[in-house]
Amino acid sequence: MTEPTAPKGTTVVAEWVVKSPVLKGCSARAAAGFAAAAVALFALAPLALSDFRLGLLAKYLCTAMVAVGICLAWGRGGLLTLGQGVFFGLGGYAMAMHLKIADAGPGNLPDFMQLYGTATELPWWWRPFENPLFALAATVLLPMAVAAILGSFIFRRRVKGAYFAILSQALTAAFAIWLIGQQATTGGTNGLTDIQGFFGYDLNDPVNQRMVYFVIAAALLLLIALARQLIHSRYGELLVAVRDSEERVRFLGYNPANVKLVAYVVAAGMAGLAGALFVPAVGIISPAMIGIVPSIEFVIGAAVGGRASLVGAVLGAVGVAWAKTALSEEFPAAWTYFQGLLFIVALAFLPGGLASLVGIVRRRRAARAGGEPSPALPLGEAA
Amino acid sequence: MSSGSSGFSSFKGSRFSRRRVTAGAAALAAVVALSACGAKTDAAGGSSDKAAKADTSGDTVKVGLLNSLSGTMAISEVTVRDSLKLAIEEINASGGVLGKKIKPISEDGASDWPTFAEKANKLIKEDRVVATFGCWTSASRKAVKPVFEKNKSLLFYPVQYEGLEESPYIFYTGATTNQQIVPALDYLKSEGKKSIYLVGSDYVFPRTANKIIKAYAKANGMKVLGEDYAPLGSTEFSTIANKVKASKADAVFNTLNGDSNVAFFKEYKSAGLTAKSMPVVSVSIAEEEVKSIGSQYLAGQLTAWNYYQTTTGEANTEFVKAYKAKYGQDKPTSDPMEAAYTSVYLWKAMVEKAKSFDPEKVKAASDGITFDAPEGKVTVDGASQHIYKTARIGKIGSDGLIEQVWDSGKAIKPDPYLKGYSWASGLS
Amino acid sequence: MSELSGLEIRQLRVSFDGFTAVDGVDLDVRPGDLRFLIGPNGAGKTTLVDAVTGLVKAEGSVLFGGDELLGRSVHNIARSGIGRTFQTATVFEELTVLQNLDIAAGAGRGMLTMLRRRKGVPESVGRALETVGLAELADSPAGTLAHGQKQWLEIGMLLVQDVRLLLLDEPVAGMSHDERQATGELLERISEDRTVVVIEHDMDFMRSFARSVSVLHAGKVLSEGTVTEVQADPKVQAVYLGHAAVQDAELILAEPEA
Amino acid sequence: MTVILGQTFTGISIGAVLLLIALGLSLTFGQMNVINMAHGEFIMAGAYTTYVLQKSISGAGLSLLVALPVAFLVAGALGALLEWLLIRRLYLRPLDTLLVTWGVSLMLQQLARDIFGAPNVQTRAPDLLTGNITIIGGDDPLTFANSRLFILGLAIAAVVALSLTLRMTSLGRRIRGVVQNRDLAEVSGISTERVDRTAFFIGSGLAGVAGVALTLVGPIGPTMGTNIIIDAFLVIVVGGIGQLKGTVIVAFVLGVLQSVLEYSTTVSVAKVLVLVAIVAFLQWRPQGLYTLRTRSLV
Repeated sequence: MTEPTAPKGTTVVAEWVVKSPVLKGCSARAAAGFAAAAVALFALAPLALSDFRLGLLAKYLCTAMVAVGICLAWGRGGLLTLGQGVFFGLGGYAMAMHLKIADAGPGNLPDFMQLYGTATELPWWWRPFENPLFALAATVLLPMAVAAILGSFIFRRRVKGAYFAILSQALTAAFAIWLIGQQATTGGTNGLTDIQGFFGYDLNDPVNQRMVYFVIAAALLLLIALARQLIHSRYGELLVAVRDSEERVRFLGYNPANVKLVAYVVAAGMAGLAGALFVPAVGIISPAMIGIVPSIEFVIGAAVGGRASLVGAVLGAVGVAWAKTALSEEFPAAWTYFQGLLFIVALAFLPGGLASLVGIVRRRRAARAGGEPSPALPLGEAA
Repeated sequence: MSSGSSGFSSFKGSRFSRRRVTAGAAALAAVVALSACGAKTDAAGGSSDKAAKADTSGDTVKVGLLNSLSGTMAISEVTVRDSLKLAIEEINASGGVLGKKIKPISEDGASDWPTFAEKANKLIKEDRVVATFGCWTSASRKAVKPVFEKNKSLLFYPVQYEGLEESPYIFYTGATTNQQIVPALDYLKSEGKKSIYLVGSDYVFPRTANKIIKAYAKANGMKVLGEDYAPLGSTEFSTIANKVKASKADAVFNTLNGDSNVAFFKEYKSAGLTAKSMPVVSVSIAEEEVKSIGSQYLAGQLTAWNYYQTTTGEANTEFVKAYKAKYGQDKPTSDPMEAAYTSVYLWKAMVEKAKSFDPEKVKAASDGITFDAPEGKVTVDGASQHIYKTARIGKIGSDGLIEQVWDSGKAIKPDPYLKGYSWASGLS
Repeated sequence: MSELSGLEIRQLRVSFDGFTAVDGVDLDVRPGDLRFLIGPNGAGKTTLVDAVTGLVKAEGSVLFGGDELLGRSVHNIARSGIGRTFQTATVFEELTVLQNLDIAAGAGRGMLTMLRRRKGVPESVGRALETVGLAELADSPAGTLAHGQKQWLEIGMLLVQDVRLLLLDEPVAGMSHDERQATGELLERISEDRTVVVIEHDMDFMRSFARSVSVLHAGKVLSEGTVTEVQADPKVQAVYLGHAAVQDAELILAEPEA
Repeated sequence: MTVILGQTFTGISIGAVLLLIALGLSLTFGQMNVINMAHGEFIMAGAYTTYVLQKSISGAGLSLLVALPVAFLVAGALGALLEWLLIRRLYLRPLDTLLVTWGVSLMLQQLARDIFGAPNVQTRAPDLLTGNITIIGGDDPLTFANSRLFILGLAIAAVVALSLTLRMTSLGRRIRGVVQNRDLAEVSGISTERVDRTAFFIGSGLAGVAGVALTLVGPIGPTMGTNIIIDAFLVIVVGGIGQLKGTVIVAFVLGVLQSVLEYSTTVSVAKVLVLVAIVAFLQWRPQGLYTLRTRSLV
């Protein structure tokens, strides 16, 4: 095989990438994809969309960040985490707590504490969040630490599969109930609302809202790059091995608990960052973003787009979030049916998600071209 | 295997091109991003002002209806949306507002607070509505409040709530605490109830209401024998019923919401507690809820509102008739529906007095506006942007309707921060 | 490759809910042996291997190169140089042959190596590809391999894992005659510098390649020795058919386990 | 003393509700390893069946009795339909089943909303079941709610019926055979397909029966299933897959734990503590209270 020359070789490259899995991590196609995404996110979207729609896109991109983590943990590692809401919430609250303190100004309590609380000063566990650097670090590190502790318990005891899914769901329910119960210090069901500033920038200013969008878009690309690196590294291969046969990996001398833990913790960090950036984009974080339903909704996007494919998961997350807005504007009842159908069709009949359609089409085309059909794309193949 | 095999040599080649393309993409992205920001910084001020401004150019004006049409809150909020639509239809039939017909744009908040904020933004920025009506839960109101304040657009909020709020861009047409909770306590006191037990759902309204109740009780020689909160949606109340029963309180003050009420009252009856032995005063049970719980469990229990379907008066007779004609004879009317219906008429009166749809002018014209509402005559208090309302205690009948057993005699001046009550001084 | 080590099992006992699957087994496999474990269904062969590799809890003592194995975790035992295969070939079907071998080779890799992409083929992996004859198929997904090829891949994985003791559970089940021959020769080569234990039902295969044989029955070692010695042992004949000749017993034994 | 007895009874009655809603799952999840998130909506179907029947049968007591078998059939039929349409394609992918059936549950909820309206509906309970019996009279009486006693009785009856079916009948033997060794069962001439569908029918039917019972103590609305489904799954997870006795014990233990914690703390704290206790328990016994030992390599 010789090195293909652009541009004539583009389709050749595509074929070649599919046929040589060894090379799939390093294709020029991926780089071109990144470039296209960057152009779309940084140039086309801001030009084409109104401030309002761009704000919505920012929100969708936050969902996509969570989906990147889900793609890693579930698509690659087989860990169906129905509790990403916990980490999204931890990141979001860490960010919102700092912003509320900053909004209130030095020496003052955040507005809701004055209304509903009895305390005259900040609770001790709010204090560290006065420091912007601590808060920023906490948005990612706090969810990761929680995931590390939970995960090390859960995985070491070999709680897996459906048990893990149900347990993670129960945990997110417990976390939401706990948050709601602490109204005086967490804002209860209301959550933390009415966030005005973002590290000195006034969020009411549309220009700053735009900047928040750019930050989110950049963060998403960064997370995708990070996830790509992980997926195509030796670790990524090992993770797939653990997904497919945990015991076998154990007999090779690895501790699968640690392998899974890394994916779980990284996914948690990604959800945390998403939650943190969701706050300036939407101006609110509340238990409504944390319970069982939002946690499952995070999974929908990844499942529909293709759990094992980064591009699929990200596009799926954005697409489903967009469909929700668009459909629920006109037909709220229809949205629920549509959402249910999406789940059923995507998972029962197209387990690789929409991303697997690309593979199917490509194989068809290859077959028609007279070449030998390339082997069926397994779940983890398209990226 | 030697690394000279074909696969690996092209591997290197591909990496090289990848680097180049990535670097190019990054540079391009950076340039585009910077230029995009730069351009927007200059233009943004003008364009965004224009986008947020309400559209009053045609011969119709748009108003937003922001209610949960799906999710857990849809049960209640759909009825509010229906009665808002009724009021708009009536107004359009009688010539509209300032000669313009009203076009309602209905959005679904989906019982999800960030969605409420998103939809509020859409109504203001995309649809450019002149005013918005809706929201039910405190959480949804808190979520949209900054949106309306940022964009200087008006929201009419039709549900009784926990007070402690005065937003310059919200008109509150439901009761605040001194128009519902405080009168209910006055009533219990006048009935000789010396001790009460507090049961509520775990969210802002019950917790704040109970804080007020405790302060009131302390100042008025009543004892609060217990206070319990159940997570929203909780349907297991046997332990709470046991606790209430063991407390032997004179009455129960119930701030539970939605599904929880059904389970609570079933358990209450099973525990052998009755309206006679230990009456329950509920502040979130209206005619619609009575229908879904069943008068079997509720007959004789008390509610505190400002309006019942049975409230007397010409205005209410017509309202009930019109509502049933439009939505069905079996559909009851309730307090939040009435407050929503009233809010549209109040807005119309304000606009007509201001002779403008401009929110600032409408606000300025609001003080002293009156309307003969189904609940009786209501007056807008321009300073707090709440309205004067009459408090009413009702008793649930075995037919599922609520009969008034007591009222405050006159419309009570809204006092969201309870500044006029000395016992409440330490509350906020 | 480090020096050869043998396996020394003393009074090994495994029971599940009252049923004793392995009942006081004593077994010595000397360094560099190519030992076959045979016995009827339910004799405890696989359970014995499970116990040695830490998959099931057991009492007694298992020494490998002088170190006690019992009570240690599966991956820990694997790291001390013991590898196994399973009755049904267990390879990572969605990874390529190369990736499978690379993972097997990498248990001791550091964090940084793990987080980087694989560049080129590690030397041990390249050698194993040649040894098990899968070099041509290095980039094929393991799921597309033929049954026998998967078994070889598994053996290859043990080689790159650099184990000193291979425990193979029916490595030639379902293979053609030629494939069996190739596998046997492969095992002979491997056992030059490693210790190999094979659970097998195929008596022809056993006769051709076993250096020593242990017969398990009802959780105990019934007989031990060379192929000829074991075949001549009346106890073995009694277990297999009560009275019939060894020849008949072999027919029975040749039935693959379900 | 009355408090302790009262709370113990309350705990047992909470446990009975848990047991009823989890019982069907112990068959579909526990025996067949299918995670059916739409189980809650089958419970809802049972509750709505009661509501519909009351429109045509006037006597509250009679309609409740009729509702029990009818709800069993309605929910069972829904379950069998679901099995035939979707689940049989997914036996090897339990996690996907979880998500697919969650989608089904969304659609069933919306369907209920479209048919019966978004608000809760009411059913009349027979007067006998809204009262209580006094165990200890006097100033500090101990009373047991009749509705709770009825549910407890119903739960026990359901457990007995299910375990007898599994043990004594040929259907039960076939189900257990398929659970233990699918391939062997098939070779032995058992139609695993039919056994799967029957088991699913029974499991879902039990959810319908639970729905009838829930009309006595809770709301009847489109979202009633979602509120309880997680609790039900936790019962099975903690009880152990494939073990009826684990389900029974754990349902009652969790019920009593919940009621004691609720009494001494608050409902929210109790919920959180119970969940923490479950996580801690799974640290100790990751496969649940009782487990079937298998030698298979998972």
